[in-house]
Amino acid sequence: MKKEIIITGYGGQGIMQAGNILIKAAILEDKVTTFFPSYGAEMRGGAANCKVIISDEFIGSPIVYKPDYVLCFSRLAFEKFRKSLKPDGLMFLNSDLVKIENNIDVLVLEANTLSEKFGSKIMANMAMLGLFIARVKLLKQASMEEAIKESFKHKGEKIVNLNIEVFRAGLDCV
Amino acid sequence: MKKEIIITGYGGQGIMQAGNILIKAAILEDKVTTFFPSYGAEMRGGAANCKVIISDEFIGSPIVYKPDYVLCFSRLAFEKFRKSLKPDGLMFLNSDLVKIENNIDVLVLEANTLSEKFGSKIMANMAMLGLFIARVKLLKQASMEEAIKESFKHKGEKIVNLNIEVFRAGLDCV
Amino acid sequence: MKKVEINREYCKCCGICIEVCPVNVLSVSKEFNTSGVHPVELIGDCIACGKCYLMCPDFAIEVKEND
Amino acid sequence: MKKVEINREYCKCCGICIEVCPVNVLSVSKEFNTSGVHPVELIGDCIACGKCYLMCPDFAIEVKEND
Amino acid sequence: MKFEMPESLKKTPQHYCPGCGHGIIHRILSEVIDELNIREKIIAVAPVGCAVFGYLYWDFDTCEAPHGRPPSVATAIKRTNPNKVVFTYQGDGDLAAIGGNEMLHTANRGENITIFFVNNVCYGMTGGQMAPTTMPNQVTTTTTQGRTEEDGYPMKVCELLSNIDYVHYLERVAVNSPANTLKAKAAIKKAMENQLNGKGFSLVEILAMCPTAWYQTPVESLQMIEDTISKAFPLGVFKDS
Amino acid sequence: MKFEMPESLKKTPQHYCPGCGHGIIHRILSEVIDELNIREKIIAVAPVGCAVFGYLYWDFDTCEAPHGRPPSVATAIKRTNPNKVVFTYQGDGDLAAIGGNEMLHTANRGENITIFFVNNVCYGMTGGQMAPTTMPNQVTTTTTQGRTEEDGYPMKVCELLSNIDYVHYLERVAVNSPANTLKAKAAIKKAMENQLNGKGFSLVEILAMCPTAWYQTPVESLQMIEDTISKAFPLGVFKDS
Amino acid sequence: MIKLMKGNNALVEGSISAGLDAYFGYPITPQNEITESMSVRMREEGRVFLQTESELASVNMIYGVAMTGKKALTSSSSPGISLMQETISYMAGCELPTVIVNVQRGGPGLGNISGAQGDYFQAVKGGGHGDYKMIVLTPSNVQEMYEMPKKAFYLAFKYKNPVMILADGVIGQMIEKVDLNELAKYPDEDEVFNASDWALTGCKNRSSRFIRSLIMEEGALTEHNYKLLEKFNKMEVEVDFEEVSTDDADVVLVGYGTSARIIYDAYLNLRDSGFNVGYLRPKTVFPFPSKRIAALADAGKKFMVVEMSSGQMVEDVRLAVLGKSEVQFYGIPGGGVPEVETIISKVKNMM
Amino acid sequence: MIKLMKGNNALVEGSISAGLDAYFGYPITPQNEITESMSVRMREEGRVFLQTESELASVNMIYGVAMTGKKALTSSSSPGISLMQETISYMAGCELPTVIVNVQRGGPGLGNISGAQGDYFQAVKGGGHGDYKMIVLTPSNVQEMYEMPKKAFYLAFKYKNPVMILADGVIGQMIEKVDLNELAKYPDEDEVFNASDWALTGCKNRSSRFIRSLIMEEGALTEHNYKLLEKFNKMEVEVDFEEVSTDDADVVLVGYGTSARIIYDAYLNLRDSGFNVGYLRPKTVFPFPSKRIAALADAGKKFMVVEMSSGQMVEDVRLAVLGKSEVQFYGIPGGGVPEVETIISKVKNMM
Ligand SMILES: Cc1ncc(C[n+]2csc(CCOP(=O)(O)OP(=O)(O)O)c2C)c(N)n1
Ligand SMILES: Cc1ncc(C[n+]2csc(CCOP(=O)(O)OP(=O)(O)O)c2C)c(N)n1
Ligand code: SF4
Ligand code: SF4
Ligand code: SF4
Ligand code: SF4
Ligand code: SF4
Ligand code: SF4
Ligand SMILES: [Mg+2]
Ligand SMILES: [Mg+2]
Repeated sequence: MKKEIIITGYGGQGIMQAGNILIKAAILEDKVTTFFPSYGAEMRGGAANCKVIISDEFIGSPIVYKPDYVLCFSRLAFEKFRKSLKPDGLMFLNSDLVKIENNIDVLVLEANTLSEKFGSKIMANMAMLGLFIARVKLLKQASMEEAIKESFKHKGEKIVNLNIEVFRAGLDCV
Repeated sequence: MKKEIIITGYGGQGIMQAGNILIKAAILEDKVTTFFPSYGAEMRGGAANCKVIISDEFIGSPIVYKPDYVLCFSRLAFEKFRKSLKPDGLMFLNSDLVKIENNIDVLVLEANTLSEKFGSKIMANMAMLGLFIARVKLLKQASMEEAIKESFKHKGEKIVNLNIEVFRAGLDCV
Repeated sequence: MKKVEINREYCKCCGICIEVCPVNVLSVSKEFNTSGVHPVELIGDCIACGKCYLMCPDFAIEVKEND
Repeated sequence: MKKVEINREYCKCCGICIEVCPVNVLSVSKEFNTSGVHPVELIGDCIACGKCYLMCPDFAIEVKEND
Repeated sequence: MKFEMPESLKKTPQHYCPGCGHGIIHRILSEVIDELNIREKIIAVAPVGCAVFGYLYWDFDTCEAPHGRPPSVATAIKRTNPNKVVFTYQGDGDLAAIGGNEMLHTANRGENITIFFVNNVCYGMTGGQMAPTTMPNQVTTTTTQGRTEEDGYPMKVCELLSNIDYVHYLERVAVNSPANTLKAKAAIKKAMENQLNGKGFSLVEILAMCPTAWYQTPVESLQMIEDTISKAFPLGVFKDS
Repeated sequence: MKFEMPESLKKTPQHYCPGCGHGIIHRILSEVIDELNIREKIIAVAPVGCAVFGYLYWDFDTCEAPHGRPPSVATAIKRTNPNKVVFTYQGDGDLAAIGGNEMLHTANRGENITIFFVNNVCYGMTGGQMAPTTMPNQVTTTTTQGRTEEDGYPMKVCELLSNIDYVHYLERVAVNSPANTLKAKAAIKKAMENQLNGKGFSLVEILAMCPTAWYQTPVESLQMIEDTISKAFPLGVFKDS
Repeated sequence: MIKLMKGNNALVEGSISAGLDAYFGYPITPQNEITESMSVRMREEGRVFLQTESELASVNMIYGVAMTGKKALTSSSSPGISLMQETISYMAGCELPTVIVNVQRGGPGLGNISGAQGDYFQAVKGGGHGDYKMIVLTPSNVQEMYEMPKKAFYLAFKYKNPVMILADGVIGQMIEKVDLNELAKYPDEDEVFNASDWALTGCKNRSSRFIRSLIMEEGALTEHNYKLLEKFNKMEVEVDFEEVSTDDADVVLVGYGTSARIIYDAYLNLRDSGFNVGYLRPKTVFPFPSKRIAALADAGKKFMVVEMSSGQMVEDVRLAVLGKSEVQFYGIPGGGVPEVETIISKVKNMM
Repeated sequence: MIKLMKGNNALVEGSISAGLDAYFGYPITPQNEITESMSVRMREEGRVFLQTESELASVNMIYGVAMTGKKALTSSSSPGISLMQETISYMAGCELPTVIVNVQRGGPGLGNISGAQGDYFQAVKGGGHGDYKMIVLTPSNVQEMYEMPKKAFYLAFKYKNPVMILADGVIGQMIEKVDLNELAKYPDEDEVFNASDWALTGCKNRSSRFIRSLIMEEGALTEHNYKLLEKFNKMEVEVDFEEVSTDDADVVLVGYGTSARIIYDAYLNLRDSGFNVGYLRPKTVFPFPSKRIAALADAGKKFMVVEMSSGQMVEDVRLAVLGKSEVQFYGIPGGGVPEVETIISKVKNMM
């Protein structure tokens, strides 16, 4: 089993954080994993994406050309990655940010709106992770939550719990 | 005919000037010629030499390893170049600066003393050129004097004549 | 009469114009623009002082003759 | 008594010591050293003021106990 | 006064972070160029730094110099094209760190060029590291506990260059309020006019917001210039002769 | 007073031209090192310039830095070996031309090192070209009609650095007379003591004769410092805090 | 200790484990994590960290530290490494042990901030002036980013020569598992790291020393070059590479760093489809595994060289093969990454 | 006008004849005559001369002038050229026509001030970062020092690329006869030198322009590199070399610059003694006369490569020959000069 995931959007949307949580969860399940980020020249607001590979065996190139899954947070990225998706691949879209007409092959979530329900829109990435894991079951909910905890523990228990809640809300959307 | 000459001593002794006069004279006689200088890191007082080749044909390397003739203005240079001289080569020595015991294979001239007779010791190089040309006849006296004129003309006629006089005095020493 | 004109697509919702407007007629809108940003909108009577223009880092504001 | 000592081989005949000696007891010698330089020599009574030492660029002068 | 986009700016969105000072400076600079009617004579030199993409926004001829070298590039352009108007636009890393020597010698030669020096007390482009101008105790990604003596002290470019006889004009301004922005524009205009009048080296240092590397909101950043930065880097004219 | 060769000098003739200022400076520097009894703690940094061979004459540990970089080399040595005494010995080409940025930042960081800056208003080693410190109208091999405005203006290092708050000590001296040489020695001593006392950055600028590139006799060169150079580069303390 | 870590951060931990005394650096993407993490970690460890004003200052600072026999490292990316070339040549001339890390990005010029391998020639042939060589290590995973600094210092001190770790933006930026356990000791490392017979430490109880690269005495610089050349030739024993399934291979895939990871995917895929391909990854590119490649060429094997460049290392492969068998090249310059599928189809064409 | 002239001075006259608009330089031996003579001659001609504060400034100044479509040149020697590597890479990236003169001296490090050929790799393989090439011209006599600047500018503008004149201290310092008559015009030079379609001249009557090497759009830098690569490949037509008596030769002597003069002496001597040797001198080393050398190798000829280095150009000869015949090397690094007698005896051993 080897699955290739691209998380993509603009800087500041928690793209890299989402990728980091995935690899942390993968490690908890003793999988082989790599993470590879790409940025524009700019710090915030510019296009950014990360590539995550989760596998049972040695991973050669950490670069992903034809992803199995794309988690998408911007229109530009949507247009671009829709084409590169594997034939049986899946696209997950934050539909607060990208409105599309024909969405038969796309799983959508109004992730900002969902996140804002919990007090701030910056947890949209957690909601999307929830949606993704619920649909794909690549990693266990428990490992994901452990990984989220690990990632936010320096910000205190409250933040950890809030993020887990949003993640679970995302989970429930499938 | 191809003759290789090294003029050697310290910076400030007119080493390069002497070499320049030789190649200028050679050109006046339509010969092929090259000049190549070497300095130490320092500006004055340091070891310095130049290599002059005068030939009837194309000259490849302007570097001289085994000179036909050496014009020598310092003890260090004397020790060094005596060894590298061609079997039938000739060494010309300013004996004001280098006192030697065994001088059978060396032509000596108290060139500083001679020059000082004309008012300044900085024309010792001209005296040595005179000695050299008188003995070797590689170039004509007239071309040499023309070349000296050419080299000093920016300093005025008096200086030109003085240098020619010292050159002639050197000529007369053989 | 001159009035502020906002380029919704250029706006990054930095909030500087809102801060400097002397008559507090600028506010963040509800909708997203195509970059996922809530652009600023005019919510009152602009006096065309130009302060928002002077301070907008993203050329998103001009003060123009109302046409 | 202290007196100037000249290292003939180090001297480059720059003439600075001659210039600064307050009692004019330094002078250029006739002979060459092995570098073809006429080194400075003492030609009178040195008062051991050390000015020549202070100004000689070539460590050619020391002022030492006469032994 | 006109509050409309100057002709010297291209009509396109920018890549800068929300609240970034570069955009304001781009605009007032372009207004000055329009007002002096020199757009067609400009050859601008962009730095390496967040403003490296200046040419995507400026509608006049622009080149990009290696990091720190705009003063040399500009010197050469001006000396071979004395009828053009040549300026550099440089960040504090570009001008004061890696490019310190080019700045120093260009100033000391009194070259007839203009430097716009955008001091945002950090390296924006590379992710918010310490700059030569970073303030004591300021937190950056390479001074995570705040800048200490071991890291060195803030470099004050206007103060430093003010001791050079051959520098014509030095002023430090800021773009953190409408009033300051208007003063900044006036300084930029004066510096450009100096070049047009053959007066020699002019440099305008502009304190600018970098909310991202300051870990502040854009609005807080305006205040930070007011309260802290312009205390360490006082505004004003340092030389005008 | 002792007028004998210091222990810190090797007993060997030098390669410098007759009347060159470097020799005098080598000697007084060595005397200071002897007097402070720090010969065994010295790590010296030689420049690229006529003094590149310093290590042939100095009897203490010495390295050679790439042209202009001695301040960086010295900073690194001192920071990793805080108990050693570290100085650089640099010409005006080395320090003020190619090495201007390393000088500036080392000074601005207030590094606890000492710089001896030998200003002979020319590039000696390469054959007498213009230096940043070359005086207006001075003839050199690259200003054969005398230095003009086009070539730039003399750079005044002490004046420039005196505006940096974090510089501890700056003095300009000369070695063109016995009295000045003694003052130069005192300044060198003070600069070394500053380092021993952890006071931070000290720089002593020493006006020195280069008869060769000045087209003067050694004795005329002494006078040229007196009459011309020390007018353009006034002697004295520029900072002591 | 097993951790998930970025390549750049692993390099920092590895350097600290290797006993790094001092780090000097100037920010540049894609290696900023090194400078940033060093600023925290070196001071935690009570060692020297300084963010410099430029790469020129950085490289001259490691030059200075090395003069005193201590371990110093600087890191940068392509344009910054170009600025270091003069001093790298000086270090080789002065025989100073230092480590320089290049996390390569797309070039030429300012290029972009993606990973690339366009600086091979600069590192291996000599971007500086004069005849000199650096040992060049090429990490291909995060574990090696952790382990190679120690190796680099060991070799730098063993040969008294600068050593470069030639990484790239992909290896620097990627995260994967790394084992941060203590690094093994080289049997002779105490001896090798002992610089007391040459370093500048103050002339207490010994005669004074100097270290320099200006060698003006007649013929002396030529002699010095011969001595260096002999040393560079001796480095041959340090050649290091990884080789898989070359025995029965018709075509051997050759790549270093990130390219090696990519050809490994191609290798697996081709073997799965029944093609006899092998894999060879130089872990040192100077010295280069020329002998091994020549031996494989003698055995009739063909080569497919893959690089993130327009073709640089391929010259060293060709120089090893010397026409004895086919050498093909596939590369993507400017921060692009070679595609596994293209490699596969190109190799199939060679069969 | 026939004159006796130093190589360095001839280069100045040749540059002025070529229409040089601006010279920038920083003193370094053995090329100081260039900077010194430029200071006089450029101002006599009413053109721009500036002695800069450093080689970094110099190279960035020619970069600036080239932006405006004018002709600028800088000169230096080995250590100074190393400092220029970043900007040289930028020039290639920005496609700017400039000329850089390297009068090589002994290295590595500060080395010495003799003539040498240790910077071949730097010039030819790329001392800067990223994939780029320069055209590299190698004068071997004072006449070529006069003529090559014009050729260099012609090629620089034709390909919009930096061109290097790779001389050495011997060619720079030696005096011999030179014919200073006006340089021939290239038939298309007016066209080639016309930069009006790309240079920055102020956006009067046209839309604004920019010139840059930062190319961040996805895939764009790779595309840009392919475009450059195509250009570098096209330069192949500019290959230039001098060849004597190779037809019946058993061994062909190969050398450039000063080494070419030395092998010529050996060639004459060996022919006099009845040995069938030939002489081949590359006048461009990028592009390198690989095809011609390969053809000679196909014809069974052996090669003796002579350099003032530890062996750099010999790699390009080996890459051309690819094992088809014997390639021997003889070189003296560090500012030494190969001896004619040694060449002769080595060639005899090959017979
Ligand atoms: C030679 C070189 N070194 C380092 C870099 C990386 N770099 C790019 S921008 C920059 C500094 C940016 O800071 P500043 O000049 O203050 O501009 P800002 O982004 O803050 O506007 C650096 C170090 C580079 N491109 N080239
Ligand atoms: C990178 C580099 N550029 C240029 C040189 C040539 N160079 C050697 S010494 C020197 C300048 C010497 O002048 P200065 O520093 O004033 O010392 P001085 O000889 O006058 O004492 C120069 C330019 C060099 N060695 N390295
Ligand atoms: S022009 Fe003045 S009043 Fe109108 S919106 Fe802007 S700041 Fe407010
Ligand atoms: S200042 Fe400009 S970018 Fe910021 S919120 Fe107002 S309109 Fe938007
Ligand atoms: S010590 Fe004084 S008196 Fe004696 S020679 Fe020297 S300067 Fe003259
Ligand atoms: S000062 Fe020294 S070198 Fe000069 S003349 Fe006197 S003793 Fe000789
Ligand atoms: S990092 Fe700072 S300077 Fe750069 S664009 Fe963002 S706010 Fe502006
Ligand atoms: S050139 Fe000048 S500085 Fe150099 S040794 Fe001669 S006199 Fe001294
Ligand atoms: Mg900044
Ligand atoms: Mg000097």
